[in-house]
Order: sequence, then C-alpha cells, then structure tokens
Amino acid sequence: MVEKRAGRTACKILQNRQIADGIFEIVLQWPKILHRPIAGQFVNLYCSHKGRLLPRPISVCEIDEDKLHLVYAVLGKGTAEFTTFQAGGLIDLLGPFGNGFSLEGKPGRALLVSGGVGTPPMVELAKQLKARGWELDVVCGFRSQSYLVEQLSRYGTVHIATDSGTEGFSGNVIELLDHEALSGDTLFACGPGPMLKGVQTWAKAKGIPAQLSLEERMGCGFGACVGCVTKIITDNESGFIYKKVCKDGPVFPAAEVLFQ
Amino acid sequence: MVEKRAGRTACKILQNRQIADGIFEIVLQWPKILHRPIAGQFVNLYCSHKGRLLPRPISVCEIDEDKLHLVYAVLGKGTAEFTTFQAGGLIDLLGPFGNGFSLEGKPGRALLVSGGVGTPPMVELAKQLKARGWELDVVCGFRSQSYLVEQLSRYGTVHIATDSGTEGFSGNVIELLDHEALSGDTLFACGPGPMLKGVQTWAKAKGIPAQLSLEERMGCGFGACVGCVTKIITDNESGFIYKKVCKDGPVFPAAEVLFQ
Amino acid sequence: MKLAVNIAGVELKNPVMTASGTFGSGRDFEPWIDLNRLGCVVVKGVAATPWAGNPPPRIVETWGGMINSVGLQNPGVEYFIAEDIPWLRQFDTRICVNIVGRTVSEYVAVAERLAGEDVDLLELNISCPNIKEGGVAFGVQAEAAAAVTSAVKKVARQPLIVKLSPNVSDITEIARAVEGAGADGISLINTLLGSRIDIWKRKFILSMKHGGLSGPAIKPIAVRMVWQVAQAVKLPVIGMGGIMTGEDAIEFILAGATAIAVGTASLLNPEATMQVLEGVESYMRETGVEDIADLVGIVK
Amino acid sequence: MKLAVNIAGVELKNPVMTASGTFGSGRDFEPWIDLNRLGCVVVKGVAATPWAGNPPPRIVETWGGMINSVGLQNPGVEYFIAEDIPWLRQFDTRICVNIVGRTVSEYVAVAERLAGEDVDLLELNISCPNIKEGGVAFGVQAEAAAAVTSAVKKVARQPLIVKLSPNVSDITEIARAVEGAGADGISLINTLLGSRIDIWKRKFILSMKHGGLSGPAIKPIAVRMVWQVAQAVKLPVIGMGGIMTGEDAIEFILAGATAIAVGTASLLNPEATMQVLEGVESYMRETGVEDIADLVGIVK
Ligand SMILES: Cc1cc2nc3c(=O)[nH]c(=O)nc-3n(C[C@H](O)[C@H](O)[C@H](O)COP(=O)(O)OP(=O)(O)OC[C@H]3O[C@@H](n4cnc5c(N)ncnc54)[C@H](O)[C@@H]3O)c2cc1C
Ligand SMILES: Cc1cc2nc3c(=O)[nH]c(=O)nc-3n(C[C@H](O)[C@H](O)[C@H](O)COP(=O)(O)OP(=O)(O)OC[C@H]3O[C@@H](n4cnc5c(N)ncnc54)[C@H](O)[C@@H]3O)c2cc1C
Ligand SMILES: Cc1cc2nc3c(=O)[nH]c(=O)nc-3n(C[C@H](O)[C@H](O)[C@H](O)COP(=O)(O)O)c2cc1C
Ligand SMILES: Cc1cc2nc3c(=O)[nH]c(=O)nc-3n(C[C@H](O)[C@H](O)[C@H](O)COP(=O)(O)O)c2cc1C
Ligand code: FES
Ligand code: FES
Repeated sequence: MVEKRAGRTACKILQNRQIADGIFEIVLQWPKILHRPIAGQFVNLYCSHKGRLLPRPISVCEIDEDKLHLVYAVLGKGTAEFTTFQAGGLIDLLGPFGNGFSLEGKPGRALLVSGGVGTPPMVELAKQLKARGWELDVVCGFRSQSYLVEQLSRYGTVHIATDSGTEGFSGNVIELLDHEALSGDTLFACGPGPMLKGVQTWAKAKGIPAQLSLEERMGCGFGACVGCVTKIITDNESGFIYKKVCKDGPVFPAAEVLFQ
Repeated sequence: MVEKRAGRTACKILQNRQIADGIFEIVLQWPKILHRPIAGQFVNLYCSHKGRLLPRPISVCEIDEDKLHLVYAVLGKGTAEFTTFQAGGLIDLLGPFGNGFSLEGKPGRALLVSGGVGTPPMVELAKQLKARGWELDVVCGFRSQSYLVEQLSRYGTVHIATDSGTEGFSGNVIELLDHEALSGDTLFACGPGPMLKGVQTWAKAKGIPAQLSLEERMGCGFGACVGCVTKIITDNESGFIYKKVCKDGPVFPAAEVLFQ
Repeated sequence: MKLAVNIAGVELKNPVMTASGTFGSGRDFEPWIDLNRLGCVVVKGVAATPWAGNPPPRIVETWGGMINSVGLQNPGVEYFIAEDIPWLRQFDTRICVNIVGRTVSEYVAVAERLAGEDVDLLELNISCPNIKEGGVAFGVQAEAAAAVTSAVKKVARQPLIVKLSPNVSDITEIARAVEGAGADGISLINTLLGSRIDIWKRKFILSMKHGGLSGPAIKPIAVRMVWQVAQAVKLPVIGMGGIMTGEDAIEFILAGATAIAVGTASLLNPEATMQVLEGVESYMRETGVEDIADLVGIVK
Repeated sequence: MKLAVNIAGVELKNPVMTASGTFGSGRDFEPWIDLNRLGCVVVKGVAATPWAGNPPPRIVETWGGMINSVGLQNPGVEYFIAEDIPWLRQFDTRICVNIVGRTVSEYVAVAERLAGEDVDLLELNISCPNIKEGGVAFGVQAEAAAAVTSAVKKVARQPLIVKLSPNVSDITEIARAVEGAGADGISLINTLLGSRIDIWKRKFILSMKHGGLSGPAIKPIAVRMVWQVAQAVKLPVIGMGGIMTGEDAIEFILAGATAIAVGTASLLNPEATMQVLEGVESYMRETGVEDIADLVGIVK
C-alpha cells in the first residue's frame, strides 16, 4: 500500500508580488495535509479561468516551516492570470511532485547553474546543500535583469550573466563558467533546453557529474497521461526510451538525457 | 443611425444577500454609460466560470438614481455561482434589453400578477404605475415563502398565495384572483409558463387587456441568434410565427401569445 | 500595413467576416459597432421561401460553447432583397448571402433570385445540422455536395463559397468534391452535432434533441480541418469555429484561412468582431507583418 | 440502492470505469483513491510489442479540454501480463485491457496472448487518432471496423468491447458494423482530431501536428453519439467524453450508457472517479432511484 496523499487543495495566498520584469513571487500557506516538498520538486497550480484546465507546474523555490515560495515568469495566459491573484485569496494546488535533486554523496564543492526561471529551484537546493556542508558557486543567466540573487548569496557565491550585459557578465552561463574557470565535484542545472544541452556538454568535458532539471508540457503532473516525456539514452534500437519528466524527473542525470 | 450603446461592462456589486430560501438580491452600481432601464426590461449577467459563457437574463427589479436592484433565484450552476460574488467585486453586464411593459393609457385600476421569480419585475412596474396615478392590486404566488412584499406594498395592495399555504392564500394566483374577486382595467403578469397561460385565459374571460412577460433560454439577449423565440398568433398557415423574447418581448400582449 | 484580402476576386478590406446566423443582417449590432469596419457581413441563412424554424428551446449552454437548433428560421429571399440588401448597402462592407435549402432546386432558386441583386458573395450552407429535411446530408456525402455545388454554380452570378460540415470522416474528400464541382471558395467549419440532457427532467433540453455545437470548445477541431482543407485544395478558405480573439483568428490564418469569421463570440459580446480585428492588427504590428497575405497558410 | 451493472456478462460493482490512457494501470492513482471502489479499471492501450510513442510535445491545452498525441506509448503485452495484471488483481475491481495495433494481426496477437490471462474484458481501440500507422483507419470505415472486430473476436476469450472514433460521418453505421461482426459491447467516444498552432513560433504545438481532443469541451458530441448508438444497436454501451461530475455521468446513462468512463477529469484531479461515483449515488438518492439500470437509456 502506498502512502495516501491529499488531493487538490485550495491554498491561501500570503503574498503575490512582482520581483522583476514579468517575474512574480507568490508565497503560499503550506497546508499540513500536504507532503513537505524537497528541492527540485514542483507543484501544480491551477487557473480560475475554467477554459484553462491543465496544471501549471511551478518549481519549489523555497520552503519555510509552513510557507511555500514560488517564483514564476509571465509566459502565457495562465501565468498572466496568476498575477491577478490577491494575497488573502486561494489558489488550487496539487503536489508536490517529481523526484527532486539527489543530495547524496560526500560534501564538496557544488556548481549550481541556472537560466531564467530555472533559477527559483536553486534557492531551496542551495539552502539544503549548504546545510549538508557543501561549498557553492551559483551561476545564473538572465536575459537582462537578475532576481533571487540576495536569497542565493546566503548560501554561496553568486555569479551573474546577462544576455544584454546589463548586469554581471555579458554572455551565457557556459561562457561565464569558462570565463571564471569555475569547477566543482558535482553540478546541478535548471533552465531552458539549449542551456541544459550546453551544460551537459560542458560538464562531460570537465568530467563533472551533473543533474539536469527538465521542463515539458504536462497533462497531469503525476505520471498518468504519459504526456511529459523526454528522451533518455538507452541501449536499444532507437538509442532512447521516453521517460516522464513529471515522475521519473524532472531531475535526470545529465549523462542520461538525449537532447536533439 | 441608431444610438450607440456601451458594451459589456463590469459593474460594481454593492450588495448581494439572501432574501428568502434560494432567493438573492444583488444591488449594482449603475454605470452612467449604460442606458437607464425601464420596467419589464432585463439585463444579461455573465458568469466568471469560463465554461459558462451564455448570458443569464435577469429582470430589472428596481432602479434607483444610480443603483440597479435585481432579484434572482438559484436555479442552476450559473445563479449558484452568482451567490458567491461579494460586495465590492465586479460582475459583467450587458443591457438593458427588451421592450419593457407598456404604461400607456389613462390611469385606472391595474392588476399585477406574478409567480415566483416573476415577482421582481413587478416592483419597478408598480412604482412607475403608481407614479402615473394607477391604483394597484399586486397578486403574487410563491411556493412557500414570499419576498419583495414590503417593497410592493409601497405602491399597492399586495395579495399573497403560496402553494404550501404557509403564507397568505393557499393555492395559485388564479384561484386567489377569483377568491378575492379582484378585477381591473389592465393586467400585467410575469411568471412561469403554466401560470401565464392561466392568466391569459382568466384575463380573456374577464375581458381585461393583459401584458405577459415571457422567459426563454437565450443565446445573446439582443436579437442576434434567434434562439429565444415564442409562438405569436398570426393569420398564416400554421397559425403562428416565432418572435424573439429578447427583442420583440419579453412583454407581449396576452392575446397574441400562443401557449401549447 | 495591408489588411485587405481577396476571396475569389472579391476584395475585403480586412479578413474579418461575420459567421452566418450569429449576426442577423447586422442590424442588432449597429448600436455597438461600426459596420463599415467589417471585411464582410455574412448574413443569416436565406431560403427561397420563409422558414418558421424549430420550436424552442433552441439554445443550450455547454462547457466553452453552446448548442443551437434555430432551424434556419428566416423570412425568405424576397424579404431579404427588399429589406436587408438596401440596409446593408449603407455601409462600406461586403455582403455575403448564406443560402439554405432542403433540395437542390431550393438552393438553386435562391441563387437564381440573387443573380441580379447587389450582393458580393454567396455561401452555400450544405452543413446545417438543424433541419430534418436534409441540408446536412449534402454536407456529409461527397457526391451530394458536388451535385448541389455544380447546380448552384450554373445559375450563380456571384462567386460561390461552399460551407462544409465538420461532421464527416474526411473533410478533404468533401472539399475536393466541391472544388471539382466549381466552388470558388470554401468556408468551414459549421457546427458539430451535439446534445444535452436535463437530468432532472430526464429529457433533451433542445426541442429537436440535437443541435449545432459552436464556440471556443470546437476551435481545435476547426483549426485542424482548416489546415487539412487548405492543404487539399487550391481554393481560398474562410476559417471559423470558436474564434474569440485576434490571436485565435491568426491561428486560423496561419493554418491556411484567407479570411476568418466570428460567430458565437458576437453573441457573447456584440463588439467581438472589432476586438478580433484590433487583435489581428496588433499581432501584425508586434511581429512586423506588412501584409496579412504573408501569414496565410505558412504553417505546414 | 443497486449500483452494479452488467456489461456483456461481466458484473461491475458500479458503472464507473476509467478511460483508457488516462489512468495508466492505476498505480499513479493509488495515493489518492481506493481502487476497490472502481467498477472497472480500463488500462492504457496495450500492443503486441513495446511502442515508443510520439516525440514531445504531446500535450496542449484548449478551451475546456486538451489535445494529446501520446501515440500509445506502452511497454507491450508481455510486460503488462507480468507486471500489471498481478498488481491490479490486488484490488476487487474489474480489469479491461485496451488493445491497440497497427494491423489486424497485431490486434489479434494481443487478444490471443491475453486469452489465458486473468482479465475480465477486452476493449478494441480502433479509434486512436495519434498514430500514423492507421489505428484510426479501422475506426472510420465500417468494413475495416467489422474486419478487425471479427478477427479479434475469433481468438478472444473475454467479452470484446469495441471503442469507436467520433471522427466519422455516421457513428451508427460503424456501431452496427461492429455489432454485426460479433462485438459484445461498444464504448465511445475516443478523442476528436484537433490541433493548435503557436502563433508566436508559427508552428504546431504538438510534434505530430494533430492530436486527440478530450475533456468537457467534447461532452455534447459524446452524449449525442452515445444516444445515437444506443438507439442503433442492442449491445451495451460504455459512454465517455468530458465526464467531470456525477451529473455528467447521469447524462450519459440517461442517453443509453450502461457504464461510463472518466478520462481527462482524472488527469485534472486524481480523485475524479470517486467524485463521479459519489455524484451518481447522490443523484440516485435525491431522485429515489433504486437501481441504476432503471436510468439506462430512458431518454428517447
Ligand atoms: C517541472 C517544471 C517546473 C517549472 N517551474 C517553473 C518555475 O519555477 N517558474 C516558472 O516561471 N516556470 C516554471 N515552469 C514553466 C511553467 O510551467 C510554464 O511557464 C507555465 O506552465 C506556462 O503557463 P502559461 O499558462 O502562462 O502559458 P501558456 O503557453 O498559455 O500555457 C498553455 C499550456 O502549456 C503549458 N506550458 C506552456 N509553456 C510551458 C513550459 N515551458 N513548461 C511546461 N508547460 C508549459 C502550460 O502549463 C499550459 O498547460 C516549470 C515547468 C516544469 C515542467
Ligand atoms: C427575460 C428574462 C428575465 C428573467 N428574469 C429573472 C429574474 O428577475 N430573476 C430570476 O431569478 N430569474 C430570471 N430569469 C430566469 C433566469 O434567467 C434563469 O433562472 C437563469 O438564467 C438560470 O441560470 P443558471 O445558470 O442558474 O441555470 P442553468 O440551468 O445552469 O443554466 C444553463 C443555461 O440555461 C439558461 N436557462 C436556464 N433556465 C432558464 C430560464 N428559466 N430562463 C432563461 N434561461 C434559462 C441559462 O441562462 C444558461 O444559459 C429571467 C429569464 C428571462 C428570459
Ligand atoms: C445561433 C447560430 C445560428 C447559426 N446559423 C447559421 C446559418 O444560418 N447558416 C450557416 O451556414 N451557419 C450557421 N451557424 C454556424 C456559424 O456560422 C458557424 O459556422 C459556427 O457557429 C462556428 O463558428 P463559431 O464557433 O465562431 O460560432 C449558426 C451558428 C449559431 C451559433
Ligand atoms: C492522455 C490520453 C491518452 C489516451 N490514451 C488512450 C488509449 O491508449 N486508448 C484509448 O482507447 N483511448 C485513449 N484515450 C482516450 C480516452 O480513453 C477517452 O476516450 C477520451 O479521452 C474521451 O474521454 P475524456 O473526455 O473523459 O477524456 C486517451 C486520452 C487521453 C487524454
Ligand atoms: S504530466 Fe502526465 S505523465 Fe507527466
Ligand atoms: S437571445 Fe438571441 S435572439 Fe433572443
């Protein structure tokens, strides 16, 4: 018998404010009936607009005693709707889901590499790693404006790259990694596909074991629809099998992910 | 060129409270950009639930200087949703629509006959008639619990019938009309189909000219979809033509309505 | 920015049309919109003689849509010619007449009667699911669709658009059939046959049991069919089905529609056509599109 | 109150089934619901050999629905027999295996392999729009539907339900064809073919362009088809398409469904099947229905 879980739960919104251009932080009262999430997991948020029924998966940014911090970018209609939600109101949530980052192994030096809204999950991850005695370099790429840097600085050295060059290093995170000659015993990354592909190549070249957190469009978030798949390298005819980002992931060993 | 009208308008909700079992009064701030409604007209209210797109037509109950009073019964999912709307919030509205009651003619004695949620439009009607010098008998039928009686009493004598006999006369409005031997120079009625059919017969027998306000499911409310029709007696092969309740009505001369 | 489009030789000032049966002949919308700004008014189905339509209830709501069984109530072509053409001609917009019939000869009669009249386009409605007599039968069989198309084409003096039913196994088969029979354009989709039951009264809500499903719920089916038809024929395609916004309209245009029609959205908001037009314009501005024609069917 | 229903000789403790492909083999739902309370678990499509499925994106949202192009990814019948049957047999519920194939012989192979296995029902999926190879072709042609049905029927040891595609001109024609070919029951509807275009990237969102539309948006089409099929054949009908609540389920039952299946709703809320079951029960209580069978198909 598997452990029972609470279903869709209306969570109280404690705060919902813009923290950068088109980037919002929403803080939810975390109900005790829900499992406590770990770094790298995500929750499903649901719209009020009953034309939009599918979940919006959002990564755990930080979890306090009883507060869940999420940071979301306004990408489409659903996240735009979330910006209208007011503190004091409710938002429907299911989760947490996903495997989360693996924090096993003897503490050493860790590289955390993120791009855009791949940055939020780095906060809880950094916090957990530091608590386990790791030393951290956090390398974050943004289009032009950084966020969450203050939180991340609590746990390690933050290195910023922007495409526009308006903040920190002008260029992408791979270039910054090289430019600052950063290295480590392990690497964690989250961000857009092309960036992760770059990280995969970079880490392989350096011989650093890496974990990548992937994104895919989801129908359920808990393994039922087989909608959210990604190619995982396998020794078969086609060279891969499809695994579910929501349940087998979102975090995969970098060496196993087959990018196109 | 026809007069321009304002489109769908989010109106401020000033009050939304239960006034009887399953019956709510909602008071809206009436925006100046909208036409001022007359007795017998209705407005389209819209749900927030974006699965429910069609209008909910609700009759004008009373219009003050800048406040519109509506009274609605919780019938299905849409009106149930309306009960959750809070004062201070907004509700989408289009209108007012329909022809309204005709108040022409020399003042005399008027009979107002209503059943259930056919009662709300009687309030503004009674107010207008009284202002024009009419004497009124208002005959209202309810299942078991009356509402709006206080408002109506301001303008005329109110006679109540309930199916259950818990208030006033035990029976229907036609029985009550006969029981109290009421009469008048003109009659206005609003209520469920079977009641209106009874009123039609009754008024015809007494030779009292009558106006009936009808209900039908609506796609638009302003004449475009030809969805909301009712049979109007015509001298053709079939004996009727379909007219639109939303635009040609909702008020029709009783003599013209063909009930099945 | 060029918004004008050409449908079978008729220039529309912009690609925004009204969907037949959701706009009457436009009178009901005059309080809200400037009809001069419409690319084309497609009027409610016109028959050779007045049609009474179906008994109420004719309308029922569904999730993200509605079902109607109006049954093509209309006052007939003579009334239309006498009243609606002069009224519509006050405005600088195109007129497209949606033609309905129960038999081939009834369709032909309307087209014939309109031959000398001042209208710009004809739209052959072989797809309305709301009449028992058969309109829809023409729309679901390729031979029947071709037969009525070529019969009407013989007498028509205006370009002939044929409006297809989505209630078919293979929409491209019907599209090719009407292309072969001489159609000058294709419009789609008409409504999908659907129904709702009142579980408390234990009967169908609509008097006719079934009716035509429209609204945003059906948009994905419409986009798919418009794309398929645009791939299958050379004719201009007019796309519709659930368009609520300019972005929806762009989706149809990218799928292959030269023009689009706004239906149910106009019932829910009488200003919908204008909002769609403005949405199309702002998409073009934002993405730097000079000519709307550059978007038509570019998604393959 | 009697909730048990009989489908082709198999008693289900209640009429609530899961829709194939939206419930896996049930494992993903165990944290939320008690599988013992389900009338029947219909498992995800099972093929003779493992299928990889389509590349992502496989899912896109639409108004009141979703489109999927999973492409029947599944680990094959051997895996299913080894892993899923024993797991499901822990629970007191019926097992129905959804069978998929590219050719008649592939369908036959699965049914043959399952002949000696401990499952209660087979559901022949001749209607999935998500594979190029043709599954759907069986579902839109009466002769092909009949051919695969009778071929599978020859080897099947469990009652055979045939699942129909809604993407057809006349659903009753296909229903009668599979009835004639020996089907023991009919389930419908599978998804409607639809697509969505990303107007900013100017390409289809799904890697396969089109996919299957499901969810509340399609319910009116499903109700209509279930009613039509229930009128046309004597077989028990399993109804599905957009069921979100007990009231929706009752609508299908009144239209003629002996049992119903919950699909997309389970993805949006893992407890949906239980809520539907409770909704059915409370409708029966409120309206004083003793036996669910008394509701089946009473709306004519
Ligand atoms: C595991 C995971 C964790 C994520 N964590 C974060 C986070 O912490 N912060 C953040 O801003 N974003 C995050 N995302 C991306 C976020 O889910 C999408 O930006 C969001 O769903 C877009 O919704 P929308 O309605 O605004 O966009 P629309 O494009 O209108 O959405 C339409 C549909 O597509 C889906 N969709 C669109 N883009 C994406 C995408 N990139 N990934 C997944 N689904 C998508 C939506 O969920 C919805 O079902 C995460 C995604 C995944 C898979
Ligand atoms: C001109 C007019 C004036 C009305 N005035 C009032 C009033 O003042 N107070 C009041 O309580 N009710 C009034 N009604 C009835 C009211 O519109 C319906 O009760 C309401 O629309 C039901 O919505 P629902 O979502 O709760 O019901 P549902 O059954 O869930 O609604 C589903 C759909 O059916 C339509 N519908 C269902 N029942 C009716 C009905 N009886 N009449 C019209 N449409 C219906 C709804 O508008 C909606 O589109 C009026 C109706 C009309 C036509
Ligand atoms: C109330 C109503 C009446 C309609 N009448 C007609 C008609 O007379 N002729 C026709 O070809 N289509 C008719 N249609 C179909 C529409 O023109 C359009 O094809 C369909 O509704 C899909 O578009 P939409 O989803 O934008 O409404 C009607 C649709 C509705 C909703
Ligand atoms: C993600 C997904 C996967 C599906 N896979 C299958 C399948 O493997 N076999 C099948 O017969 N139907 C499959 N279907 C169709 C459903 O079983 C059902 O017929 C359809 O979704 C309509 O019901 P709904 O609207 O309740 O989802 C799938 C549907 C979805 C949404
Ligand atoms: S989102 Fe449904 S399986 Fe991953
Ligand atoms: S509701 Fe559309 S014409 Fe009356």
